Amino acid sequence: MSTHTIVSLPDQSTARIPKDNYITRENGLLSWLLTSDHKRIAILYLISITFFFFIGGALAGLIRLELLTPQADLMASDTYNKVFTMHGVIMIFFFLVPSVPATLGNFFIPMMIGAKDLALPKVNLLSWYLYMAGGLLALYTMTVGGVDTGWTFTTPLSTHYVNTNVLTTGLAVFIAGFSSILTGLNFIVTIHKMRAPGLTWFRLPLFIWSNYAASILMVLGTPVLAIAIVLIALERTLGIGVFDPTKGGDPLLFQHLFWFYSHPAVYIMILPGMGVISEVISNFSRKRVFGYTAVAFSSVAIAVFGFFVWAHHMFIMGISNYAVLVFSLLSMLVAVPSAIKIFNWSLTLYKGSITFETPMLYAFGFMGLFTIGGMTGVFLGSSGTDIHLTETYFIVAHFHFVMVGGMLMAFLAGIHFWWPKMTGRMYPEKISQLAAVVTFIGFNLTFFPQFILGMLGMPRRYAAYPPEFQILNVFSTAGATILGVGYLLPVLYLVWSLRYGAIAGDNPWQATGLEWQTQSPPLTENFAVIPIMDHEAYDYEWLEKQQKEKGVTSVG
Amino acid sequence: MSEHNEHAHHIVGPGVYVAILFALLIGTGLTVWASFLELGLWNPVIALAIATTKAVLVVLFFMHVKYSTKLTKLAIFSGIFMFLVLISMTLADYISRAWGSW
Amino acid sequence: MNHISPVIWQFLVKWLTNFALLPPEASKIAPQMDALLFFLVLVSLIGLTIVVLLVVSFSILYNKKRHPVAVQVEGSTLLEAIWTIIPLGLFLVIFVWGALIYFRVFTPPANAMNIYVVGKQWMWKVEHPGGQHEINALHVPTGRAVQLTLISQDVFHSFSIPAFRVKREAIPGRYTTVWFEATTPGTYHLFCTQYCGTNHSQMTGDVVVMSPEEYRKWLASSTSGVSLAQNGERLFASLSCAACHNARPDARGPSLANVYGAKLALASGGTVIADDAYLREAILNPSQHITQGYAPIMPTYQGQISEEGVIALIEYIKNLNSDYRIEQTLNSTEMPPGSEGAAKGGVTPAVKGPVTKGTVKP
Amino acid sequence: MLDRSANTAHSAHEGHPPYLRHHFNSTEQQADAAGFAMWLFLLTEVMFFGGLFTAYLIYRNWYYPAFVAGSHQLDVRWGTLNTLVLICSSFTMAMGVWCAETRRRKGLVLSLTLTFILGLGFLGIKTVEYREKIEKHHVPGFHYSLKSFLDPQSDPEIYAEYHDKPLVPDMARHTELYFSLYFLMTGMHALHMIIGIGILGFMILRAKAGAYTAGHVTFVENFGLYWHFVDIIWIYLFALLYLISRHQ
Repeated sequence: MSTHTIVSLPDQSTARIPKDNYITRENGLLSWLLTSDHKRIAILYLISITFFFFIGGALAGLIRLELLTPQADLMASDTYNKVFTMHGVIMIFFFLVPSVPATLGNFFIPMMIGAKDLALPKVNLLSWYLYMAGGLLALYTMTVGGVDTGWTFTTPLSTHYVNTNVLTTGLAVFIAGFSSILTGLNFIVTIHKMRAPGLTWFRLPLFIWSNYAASILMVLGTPVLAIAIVLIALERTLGIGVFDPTKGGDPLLFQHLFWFYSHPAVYIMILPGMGVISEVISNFSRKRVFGYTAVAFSSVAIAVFGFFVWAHHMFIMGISNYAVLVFSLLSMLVAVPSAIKIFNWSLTLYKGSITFETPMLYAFGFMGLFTIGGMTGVFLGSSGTDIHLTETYFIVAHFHFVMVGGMLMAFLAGIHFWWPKMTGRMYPEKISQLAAVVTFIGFNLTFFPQFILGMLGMPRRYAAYPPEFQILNVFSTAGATILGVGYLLPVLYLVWSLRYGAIAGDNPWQATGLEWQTQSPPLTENFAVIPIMDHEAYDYEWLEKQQKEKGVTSVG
Repeated sequence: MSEHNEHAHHIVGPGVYVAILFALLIGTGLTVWASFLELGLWNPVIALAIATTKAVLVVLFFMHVKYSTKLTKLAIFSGIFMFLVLISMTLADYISRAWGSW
Repeated sequence: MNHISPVIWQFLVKWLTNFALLPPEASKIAPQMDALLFFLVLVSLIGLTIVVLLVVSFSILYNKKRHPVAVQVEGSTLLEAIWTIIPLGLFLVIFVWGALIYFRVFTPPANAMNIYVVGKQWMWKVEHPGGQHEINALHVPTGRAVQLTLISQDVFHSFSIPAFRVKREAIPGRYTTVWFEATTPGTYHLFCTQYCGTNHSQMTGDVVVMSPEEYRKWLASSTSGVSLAQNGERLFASLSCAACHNARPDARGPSLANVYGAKLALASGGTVIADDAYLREAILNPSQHITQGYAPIMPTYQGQISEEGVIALIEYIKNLNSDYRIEQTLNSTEMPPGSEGAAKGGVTPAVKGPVTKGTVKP
Repeated sequence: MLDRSANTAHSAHEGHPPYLRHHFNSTEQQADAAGFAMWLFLLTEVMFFGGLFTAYLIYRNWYYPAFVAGSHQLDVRWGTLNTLVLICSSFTMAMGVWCAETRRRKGLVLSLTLTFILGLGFLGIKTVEYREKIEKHHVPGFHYSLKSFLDPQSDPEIYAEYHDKPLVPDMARHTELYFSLYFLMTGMHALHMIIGIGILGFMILRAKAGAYTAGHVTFVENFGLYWHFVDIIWIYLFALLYLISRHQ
């Protein structure tokens, strides 16, 4: 082993994947479709989420191609509207919201807390089925004509003025919402009730903390989205009038209900990603996360404050000026915990022993891009500048920096980091480092020009735009093709590694989490004996002592 | 009842349930009676106060929260808190809209 | 390669020569907005630099080769406090600064001239008080505060002029306002920025800023000959409003002279200032807004008058400063020609310029 | 800490009751987790109804006279009766939980059956009320009629009780919003009742077979929580829809 890496693999000539693991325990399609094993459900999620990601990605590709030229020439405006609506719906409700929690969270939350499964395994399977039902319904609407309301379903456009499939799309989102509620509920119960003996709250990995915070948002926020969608459906079918100004209703009420969920939803999307980053940064600098308590509480603070800021999406929409003041102030407060996290991660590197494997590269990418995404959020939370920047490409760039530059980077970091544990095999290091760099470059080229476009005033959701914006759009589209390559590469080499990757052994990263102290891939019941936790998270000295006493954990 | 459950799980007996039932019935009578009086602004206040009292009785005794863990109490509290945030902050916008522009 | 690179080269040259981070500053508020924007960019750059510096320098100093064994550091309350308080302070400064700008953008000065804008799928209709109608265009003078009163006939639209740094949603069922004072003559973009359906991206136009002189010329040359108030007068007559609102002692409806801006006592108790919003409501949902002493007999006009019609009526009522005007309307069922209107004390925009709110307030 | 003695996952079943799922260590942990999960589910229900309550409060604030007139169309007697029925059903449900905890099979079956009947009674009364609204064309979206509000005397029963003045037409239109919210809120509540009654039926059958009186009472307890929650929602609906708007 070179000194530049912490990877310690077992001797490849003798190493074997353990015969009994969660993949081999049972065979056949039904054993997967009817499983209640959290790890198998996580794999089901991983496959389906990747599928939806690439559909959403293809739609994004179409959007970028259309925007290559100022005219609406590749597709007519109504097609373009349907494409960006579907891109938004699929990416948000069927990729970003479930991505890290439903795959990595599902797989590793029980393992990290030393449990055999989530508290409600059948509910967990049910939530995957709900997710699939919602997702397939969304795809179905796409094939029968799509929907062109935008993912925000703005009333009265969605209730009275479009004749596309609002009801079916709404139903799809409604169902997916319940999937998300059940996942969040399951995590909260599991984290409270299933921790191994000795595993106190402040010994938990930060991944658990952040998923816990996100779960609170899922449980308390999503039902409000559900009722908003029910009201839309009834308004559209029966004309009950709650959102109809001619009947005395207020269309802004929908915005209130919708953003009450959908603003916290961005924290649902980003918080689990932050958890991944904490794990990765700690592991590859061989150090406890700097200011563990601060990072843990900042997750909770984001979850709590995240509920008080929703109306900053409506600053110029005619809410009262007093409300603007209050919500703008609260939006400023919610930015602070994110800053705390970024600085603590940076300081975690201090006096560490840093190596640069792929997950770490993605994590560095996350830190840079999330800093930009977070700071530009302040531009929008400040009521004055929001007037100029809202509803332009600045918004588009801002949330793509947070969601794609932040969340997706974190997701990829996590997938690479835990891939050996999930599959028992290593991904190929060199090409994956290349993919990480390509993704980073492609991402910046795609979305940075959009900040400038937004400052210049180019409105979002435009199929055609004034010609002076073309050059920056060309940059953006060029970047998108690079980004596309960056996302295709991992799929290819990860699938390749399933068969040809090096056998990873129990703990290739020499990581401290409980999930690494068992075989890879794990047993169906995770641990042969329920572990007893006698040290804090990220205790690398404990790990060293452990290895000296018992020798390097070997392949079973 | 298995013995090892006894310490973790408090069983509420029929006596308490009957008492709560009567309290709830009386509360219902009271709130209906109060609604016939003309009290202006106090009508909704009284009705909601009695409804809340009844709800608290149901939660504490029928739903055993009085005997549950702190965790359950905290969870319920946070749920009610978010419920109030949703209502009050939305209403705050609607009420302050009537104040004019500044 | 030979084919591709000239194209890229051209692009780069074109981009670099036209490079701009912000659209031209063409209104009084624009420099103020840009100052905050630059401050924000500066803060972001400093923040980003700090993070990048930390990450890069630690990566160099403490990589495994150079620093094989990590030293466990717990954390530091002092540092946590520093990076909680400093960002918090910065964000609070940004909040106050932003709120001040927000306050300015949405608080029109009392002497602003008012232009009505109606948004509908998928066009902007602009109604000047002098009777100039524009579609997907807006002509304004420099050096004069202009207030836009916006409303949408169908869905949410958003009236955005990036060069002025102002934007306001036009929402159905309610007036919203925004104001600006243009400073630099020129033609600027006008966008609808709130997604409003199929042809959202065609709901664009031009804002033409002119010097006051040119603007006066433009007003004279593009008037339809009938001012907005006169249009309202015609509507007032054709809807037989004067059957009740005729200022006679036995009138069934209140006199409308000087009503605009007055404080009215309502039949349901309470008082209200008769502003645009109130007048609109009183026309569309009259029985809810009856003034004291009158019976709720006025029929609703919801669905019978377009938003433009309502605007014309409001403009007419704004300009009513004597009952005489109503009697004239009452006596002639026909529309009075423009010149006549001027003689009787109406407004001819070419002479008097646009009617402002200030001039008709009691 | 992590000795990997090759035992245990399967041998763990010995000495444990059959209803203990494999991934729990003890029955307490299992019951605790299930109860807590039920509470979290109820919190989502609270937020779900929260959206409706918000809408109701906003529009009541805006269109107070219309909401008063709409409220007068509801019969406080039916509302009170229904409240009493539901409170009694909550009581019988609570007794059912006690019977299950103390392993009284007959008592459990009796309590659940009574709850079942009271629940049906509630829905029956609700049907009577709904039918009255349908007959008067007070269902939004279905030929909604303003007659009772423009001309209260055309509605002699209500008029005899309240002597309402006629509403002005624009305000009268907003009674439709009141009834939209009335049907939404009571309809959502009734939907929860119907689901509950369905589960009750299933539970009665299982209780007869003695399923809940052998120590594993989680299901009965959790269903009890659900049923009481539905009761609480009604307590508030009763106050908001029937009681607080009786006077002008």
